[in-house]
Amino acid sequence: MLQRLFKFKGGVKPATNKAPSVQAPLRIAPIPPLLVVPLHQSIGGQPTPLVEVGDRVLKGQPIGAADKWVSAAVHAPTSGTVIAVEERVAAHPSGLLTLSVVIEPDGQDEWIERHSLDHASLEPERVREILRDSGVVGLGGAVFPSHVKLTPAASVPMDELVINGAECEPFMTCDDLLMRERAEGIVRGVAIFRDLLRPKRVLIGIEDNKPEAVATMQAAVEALGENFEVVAVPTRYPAGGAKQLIRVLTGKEVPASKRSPEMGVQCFNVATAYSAWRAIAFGEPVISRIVTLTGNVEQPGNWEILLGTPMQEVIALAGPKADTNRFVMGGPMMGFDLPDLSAPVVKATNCIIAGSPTLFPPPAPEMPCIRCGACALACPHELQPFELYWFSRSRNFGKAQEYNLFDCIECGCCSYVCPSHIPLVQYFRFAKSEIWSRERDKNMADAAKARFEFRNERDEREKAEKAERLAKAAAAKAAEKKPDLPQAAPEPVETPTVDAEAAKKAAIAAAMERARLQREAAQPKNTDGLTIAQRKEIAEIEKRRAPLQAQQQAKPNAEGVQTQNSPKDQQ
Amino acid sequence: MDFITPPYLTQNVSVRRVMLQVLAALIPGIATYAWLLGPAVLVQIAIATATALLAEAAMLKLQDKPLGPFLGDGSAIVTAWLIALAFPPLAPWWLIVVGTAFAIVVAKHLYGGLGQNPFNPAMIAFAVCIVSFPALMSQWPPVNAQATFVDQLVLVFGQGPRLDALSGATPLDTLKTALKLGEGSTSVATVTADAAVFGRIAGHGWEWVAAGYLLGGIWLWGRKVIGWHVSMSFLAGMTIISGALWLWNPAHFANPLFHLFSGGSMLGAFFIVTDPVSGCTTPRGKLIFGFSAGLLAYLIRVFGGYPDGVAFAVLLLNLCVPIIDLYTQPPIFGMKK
Amino acid sequence: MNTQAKPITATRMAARTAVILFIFVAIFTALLSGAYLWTRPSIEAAAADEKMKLIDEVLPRSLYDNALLKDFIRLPPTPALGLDESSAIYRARRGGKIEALVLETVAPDGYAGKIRLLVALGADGTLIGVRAIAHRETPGLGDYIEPKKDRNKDRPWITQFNGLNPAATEEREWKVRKDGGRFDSVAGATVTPRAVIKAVRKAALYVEENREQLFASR
Amino acid sequence: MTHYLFIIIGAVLVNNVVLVKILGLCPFMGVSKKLDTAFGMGAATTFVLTVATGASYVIDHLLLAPFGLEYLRTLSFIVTIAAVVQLTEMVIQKTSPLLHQVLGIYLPLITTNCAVLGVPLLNVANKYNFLESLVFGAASAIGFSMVLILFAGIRERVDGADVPVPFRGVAISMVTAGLMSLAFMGFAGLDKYQ
Amino acid sequence: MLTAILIMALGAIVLGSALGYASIKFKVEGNPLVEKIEAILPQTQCGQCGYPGCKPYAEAIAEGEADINKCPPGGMEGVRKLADLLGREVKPLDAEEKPKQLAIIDEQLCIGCTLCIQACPVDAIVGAAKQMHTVVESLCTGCELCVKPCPVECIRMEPIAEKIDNWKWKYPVFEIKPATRAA
Amino acid sequence: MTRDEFRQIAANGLWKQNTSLVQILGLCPLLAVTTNLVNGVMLSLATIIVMAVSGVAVASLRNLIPHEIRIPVFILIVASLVTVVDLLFNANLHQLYLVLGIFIPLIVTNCIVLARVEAYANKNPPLQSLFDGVFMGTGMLWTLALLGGLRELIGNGTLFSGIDMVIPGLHPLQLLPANYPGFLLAMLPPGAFIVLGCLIAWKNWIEARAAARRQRRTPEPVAAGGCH
Ligand SMILES: Cc1cc2nc3c(=O)[nH]c(=O)nc-3n(C[C@H](O)[C@H](O)[C@H](O)COP(=O)(O)O)c2cc1C
Ligand SMILES: Cc1cc2nc3c(=O)[nH]c(=O)nc-3n(C[C@H](O)[C@H](O)[C@H](O)COP(=O)(O)O)c2cc1C
Ligand SMILES: Cc1cc2nc3c(=O)[nH]c(=O)nc-3n(C[C@H](O)[C@H](O)[C@H](O)COP(=O)(O)O)c2cc1C
Ligand SMILES: Cc1cc2nc3c(=O)[nH]c(=O)nc-3n(C[C@H](O)[C@H](O)[C@H](O)CO)c2cc1C
Ligand code: SF4
Ligand code: SF4
Ligand code: SF4
Ligand code: SF4
Ligand code: FES
Repeated sequence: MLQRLFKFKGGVKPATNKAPSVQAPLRIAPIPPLLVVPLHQSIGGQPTPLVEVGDRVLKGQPIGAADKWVSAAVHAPTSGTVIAVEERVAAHPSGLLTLSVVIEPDGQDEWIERHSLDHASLEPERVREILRDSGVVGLGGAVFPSHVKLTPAASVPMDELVINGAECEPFMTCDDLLMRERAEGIVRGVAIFRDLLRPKRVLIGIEDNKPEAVATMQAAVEALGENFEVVAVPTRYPAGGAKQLIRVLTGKEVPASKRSPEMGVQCFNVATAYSAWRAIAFGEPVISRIVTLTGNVEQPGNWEILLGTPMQEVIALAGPKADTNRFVMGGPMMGFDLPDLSAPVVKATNCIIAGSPTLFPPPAPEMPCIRCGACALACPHELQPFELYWFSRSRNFGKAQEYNLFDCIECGCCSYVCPSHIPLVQYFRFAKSEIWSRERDKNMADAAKARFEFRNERDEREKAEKAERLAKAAAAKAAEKKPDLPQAAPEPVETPTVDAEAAKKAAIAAAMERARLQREAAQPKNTDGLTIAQRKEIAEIEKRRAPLQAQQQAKPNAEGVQTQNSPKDQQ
Repeated sequence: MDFITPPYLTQNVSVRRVMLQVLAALIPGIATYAWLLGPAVLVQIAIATATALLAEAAMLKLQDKPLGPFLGDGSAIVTAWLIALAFPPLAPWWLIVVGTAFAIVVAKHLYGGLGQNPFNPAMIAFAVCIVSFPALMSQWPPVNAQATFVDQLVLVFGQGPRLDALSGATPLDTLKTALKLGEGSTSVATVTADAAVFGRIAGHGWEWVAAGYLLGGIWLWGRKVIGWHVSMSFLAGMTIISGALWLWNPAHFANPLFHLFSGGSMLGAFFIVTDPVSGCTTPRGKLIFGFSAGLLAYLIRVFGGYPDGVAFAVLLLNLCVPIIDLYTQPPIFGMKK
Repeated sequence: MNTQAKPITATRMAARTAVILFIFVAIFTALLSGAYLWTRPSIEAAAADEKMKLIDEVLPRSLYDNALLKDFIRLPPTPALGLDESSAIYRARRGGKIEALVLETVAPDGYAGKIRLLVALGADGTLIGVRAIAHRETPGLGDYIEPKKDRNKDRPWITQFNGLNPAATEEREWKVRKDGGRFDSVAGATVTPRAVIKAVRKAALYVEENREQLFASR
Repeated sequence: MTHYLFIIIGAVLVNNVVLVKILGLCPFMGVSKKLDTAFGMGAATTFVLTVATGASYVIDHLLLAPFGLEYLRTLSFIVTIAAVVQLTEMVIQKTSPLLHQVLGIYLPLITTNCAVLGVPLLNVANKYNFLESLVFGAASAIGFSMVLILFAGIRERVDGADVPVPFRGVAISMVTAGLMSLAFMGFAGLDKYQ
Repeated sequence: MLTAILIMALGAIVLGSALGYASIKFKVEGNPLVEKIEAILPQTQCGQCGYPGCKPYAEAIAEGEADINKCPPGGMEGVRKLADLLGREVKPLDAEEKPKQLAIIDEQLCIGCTLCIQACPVDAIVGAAKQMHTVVESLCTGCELCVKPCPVECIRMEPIAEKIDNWKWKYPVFEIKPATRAA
Repeated sequence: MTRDEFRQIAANGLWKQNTSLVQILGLCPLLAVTTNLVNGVMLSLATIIVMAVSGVAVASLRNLIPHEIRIPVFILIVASLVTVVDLLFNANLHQLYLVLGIFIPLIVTNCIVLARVEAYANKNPPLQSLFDGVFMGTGMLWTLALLGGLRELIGNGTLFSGIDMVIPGLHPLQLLPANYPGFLLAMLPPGAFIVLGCLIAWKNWIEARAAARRQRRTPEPVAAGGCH
């Protein structure tokens, strides 16, 4: 079919390195001895855990429920026992922990009850719900919940549905293999999307370095009698970026300030379509995904891997060579170093590349920017990366935003071409997260100010009220015949007068003394000269304190550990 | 594990390579220069290079920056070569030293070194020296004054009586002075008839040097080290104003070809206004920068007080770069129209 | 400072500030005027001194015995001298007879604009002295027309005019040596001397032409 | 006509008040950290300087010269300027908050801007007539604003550079101003070509 | 001399009355600068600047009485922004910069004296008299004002822990820079 | 006035709040007349006189001046003084008067004068104001002298040129060899800016070094601010 193609500016053409991993067919990875399933695997709300330690779960059983509309459920990848619900290392560049469900598989791989449905017979809203509850999220890398993206804009008619099979990142071939081997499922999934969005046209874009995938997809489309157009697009990174692919196929440019449905176009990854079809037609939630294992390994290839499989298990499948010094999750342009190999495979894991100093040589030292403009020519978003760099570097974030920092898609083209070897994207990420953090601080400051003002007002009011009350009380007292002995009151603490204050002060003084003694490591037993009430109080405190002290002794000096300026805060 | 940040792949490019290509592109011009005017210019280039590297090393040392990557990047050498080519070839050695040191120390390193200087260092060197030592900076040997190499060296290094040996001025200056003195009684044609000074296009010999620079510039453009925007708009700016005035009064204004091939026009168009660091970066900005620089260079060389205007024009436009860039930001993806 | 005890009306405020400002102005203007009146004589003397110093450089005192500054003719703006405002021509007399004239002339075509010159001419038309009194020629290059800046201290460039009679020498000679004339110049800076030479000659010729009026001893 | 053109070229470029005549440097250094403020200061100065040249011409020729009171020039010029500035500030603060936001905070600073007194004094020295004085005043002000804005642009950029520590801040700005002034020397001679 | 005084006096009367008139007619109250300054201050209300809260400090800055580098919670970033706004030079902070902190009440030790509640400027501590008190994490600004009043020293400040939600990409290491510039 | 107070005024004027290097005020005369040392010193002397006297005048009259017109009155006082100084220069140092040109009347708008009057004399008693004026002016004097000396030396190879205008009979010193070609740039406006920039950097450097030393003396092992 003839299709007029458009061009996007910029982009680069790194060596694709895809050949090694497409030799072998798609393989299914064995069930690992332990699965660590993070609950937060998609953009949006944090799913709430549905299981507890000791529960037996079945394959496909929900273990985390979507907590709001922009969120997606998480499921048990196989049957087994929940042995922990706790913080585990995340597959995230930070290497920080995230709440995960740890499952010990029982080897039976026993499914929950599944229902095959025909989406045509369902309400669209119901289909979206099923997708959400099946955990269908964008598998192109952004892991945005697909049901959200499948909601057409109210006012703009949907013109095109773009299916992204470009797979422009070097090394990566998971979509290629999926298209070659499971084209029919993809096309059926696309049909579901088509029926939900009702676009005028459906365009499947595949980079022209994957002729087999183009052919099989074309065949599948024809076999199923669909009118989707399979288009080979020129190979140029990042042709697979949603905005670039939309531009190439439709000529539309979606600015950062708009979402694509507002321009009558939406984009999905092929694997997303496939998983949607499995979810509707077989009742299978997303519990596994295809991962390319490549780079410096003995057996590059693509594997279907259960979500939650720890990385070391995955890597073992491919057999990394001896000089491997790093593992990169994602492609070489946008991926990141895995900080810890106990992190699990998640929905965003499309590729793991074993890196070696020869494969990914350490770059020459970073030089200052010479404003040569190469990065601006390479930037697919037509930004001025060197300006962004200049301002990010000097922490002039306001200016960086003026130069459209937030339009940057972090594709890495600019860093790729920079003769000064500047890690530009890194600067942009740094600037973005600083800005976000400022935003949070700002919101906090506003809230704090409001509360402070509210409190001041209340204090004023209370003072006024108290003064009034005191005046009244004095008047009342004067009205009484004779002043009695106020000390005679049975429970001095409860009298809301000066004596209560005095007692409190005494209590405090005592408490301070106690604290001081405690600090001097002596057990505070000096309780002479205290009121009974105070003694009672102390006894209570002692009771509470007992278990705590034991705990504290177990922990080494907590204060000593926190450093004033942790090294990561330094540049 | 080395600390690498994504992307893990990078193109095989470096600042050093860029600068080496610029140096290579200068070679045709330098060769012609040395051939026609004697090898003194090579000595000047050597002096300038040594000074530049020393000054750069000293400044790096003072700031505790590593010497290796910065001395090796070649940018100081580009600056040095351009200074040597812009100065009169028989200028005393200390003049080149003062100019180069000022360029590297003040114009470059006080701003943080490579890539951060708002002004073109080589042109700062030229401007500083012509303002401070106008006599020495306007003595250009005529091409046909066949001084021997030894004579030239004596002039460069010696304290000898230099003035009268070198009373020649560049074709540009000769023309300007002649027209000024003639007060209408002479015309461009009669002045430039002297082929010994003016050659066929714009100064005997100098036109070939300019052609050498043109050649190198085209090669640089082919290598994608420089873009066409600045160079072409610079030449266009100069051609348009000189052409207009020439058409209006050919007796008083020389033709565009004369201007394109004399003074620093070609060197400026391909090696100086193209300096990425101190120039505009947006496409429209580059056009404005180049065009205005060409225009101003012409105005200064013809109407102003200095023999050539390229240096001042470039510096004046350097001043405007932040503003031009600010107002010529290209629309970004999705924001067109 | 201004306590807001009672709001003052604008007009009252206006009157108040006006009066206060008036008092201050009166006092300080009085002080100032006093200072002016007190210093005026010495200022005038200093200015006259200054003028005499300049004239002394072109015309030795031994050549006249009159109060030079008081004996002058007022010239209207004279294009021949490059002057666009009125100026004075001082007449030096010895024993009542005019021996020399001191006049100002301007060379309009210096390298950096106008060069103001003071010229002393003898009654026979020979030049007694020339000085540049104001110019903006390039320091270190064109400023050798000032004897103070001239590197040739023994025979400063500008003294070349002394004793020449423009009316009696050919025009051809009134050029720098480079152009075939008789005047030296510093190589690389010939614009300045050309301008000065031309202006001096023009001034001398002007005096020659108007000899009658200028030497008419009134 | 060309006469006025040369006055303008002279005042804006060749004898730029700031870079060549060295007047008005304090606001030039002080209010050039950011582009927006530079624009504001430029506009305010242009206004005041034009008014100041006009007013001082009138004072000089109507009040001082006829009575031989030239020695009161400095005094009368500057007091008038100060009062005019203060009045302008009060008026626009009340009448046009927008204008005040743009110009207001700069107005008080202008009284101590040498250029505001220097340009009227130069007018007197140059013996300009009323129109020439006005043109010269306005052109000087435009020259001031122009270099102020260009300078602010450069300073914003240099702000992000790795300037050696002792030179950070004002010191490097001084050097920048010096290099700017050097660049402006290129205009030398452009105003006298006939 | 008399003419001089007369002429100058004329001017003085004209200008003086105009100024006096204008000063009443065009009087304006309030200072919008204070608001702008306050917007930059972190609103921690901790008083470490030496003023009782952020607003008084903002007023002092606007008056030109206080320097811009007195607010530790605002950090260097705050100083920079103030310098920008006011066109002053950036100065090093007048105190050590600390990472953001959070108050934590050791509930086992708390005697419920409510002194900390009274001290907290933003009502971030909840609890009634004689009951355990807790800090509401999301409201605490880390101002440390509650630490001193606590009679049993059961309140401690802890740096806010890094989580994936608030994790930040770090400044890329600048390899060719000398170590001394790290700060 | 206590000794301490005095010392503080002196320190502020001469170094800590130095008008030229720290407050960056009064730049026009600073840069315009410092083509040689003598000019710089003489103009500073004029400024010191104006500052000291206007300080005393304002401090004594401050309670009589209404707030609304304080600026015009201050300016009036300063301008009168400046004109008197101008007249004195004209009468006694006529040649120098011609050289300094409009920069004597421009002392009026010299920001420092008005700034000190407004910021100090307006709030302090006369004696303090007198000293403040003198020391602020002296701070200006030494910077002008230094700047003028440097520019003259670099630009011309001499020192004290023009001294004969002040003290007839004295001659300038030729410090560099007679065939020193002269670095004209230093005498021109660009040189003024650049040399002043270097002076400011020099002061920053001294202070940073002093601060580093102070810090090293305290036990805290905080890294010294990167200055060398
Ligand atoms: C808060 C939020 C709301 C979003 N809402 C929608 C939406 O309604 N429809 C949609 O198609 N995409 C939505 N997106 C997704 C993005 O606009 C984008 O299309 C998606 O992340 C895919 O981007 P990619 O091209 O980078 O993978 C939303 C994103 C965010 C963060
Ligand atoms: C630079 C860049 C390159 C990308 N490359 C691809 C790609 O090759 N294939 C792909 O499916 N998605 C790619 N994406 C993600 C898409 O932008 C987009 O998120 C995805 O196609 C949307 O589909 P999904 O929501 O089904 O994942 C890329 C994103 C970026 C920013
Ligand atoms: C910056 C500069 C300033 C100059 N200043 C002067 C000057 O003041 N006087 C002068 O005669 N020539 C000056 N010249 C030189 C003239 O341009 C011209 O080259 C020279 O006068 C021609 O002299 P010649 O015939 O001896 O070569 C200057 C040149 C330059 C570049
Ligand atoms: C195309 C090109 C042109 C250059 N032109 C100049 C120049 O005119 N002057 C200069 O000093 N350096 C020039 N350089 C070198 C380098 O950019 C310069 O030293 C930087 O300004 C130093 O920061 C050039 C470099 C390139 C790549
Ligand atoms: S490619 Fe690198 S050196 Fe060139 S402008 Fe971009 S950031 Fe600067
Ligand atoms: S990472 Fe950002 S700035 Fe760089 S090329 Fe990609 S979109 Fe442009
Ligand atoms: S130090 Fe900062 S946060 Fe604390 S009260 Fe002062 S201004 Fe507010
Ligand atoms: S809880 Fe403590 S540290 Fe937190 S805001 Fe309140 S007083 Fe400040
Ligand atoms: S002295 Fe401050 S502006 Fe001139």
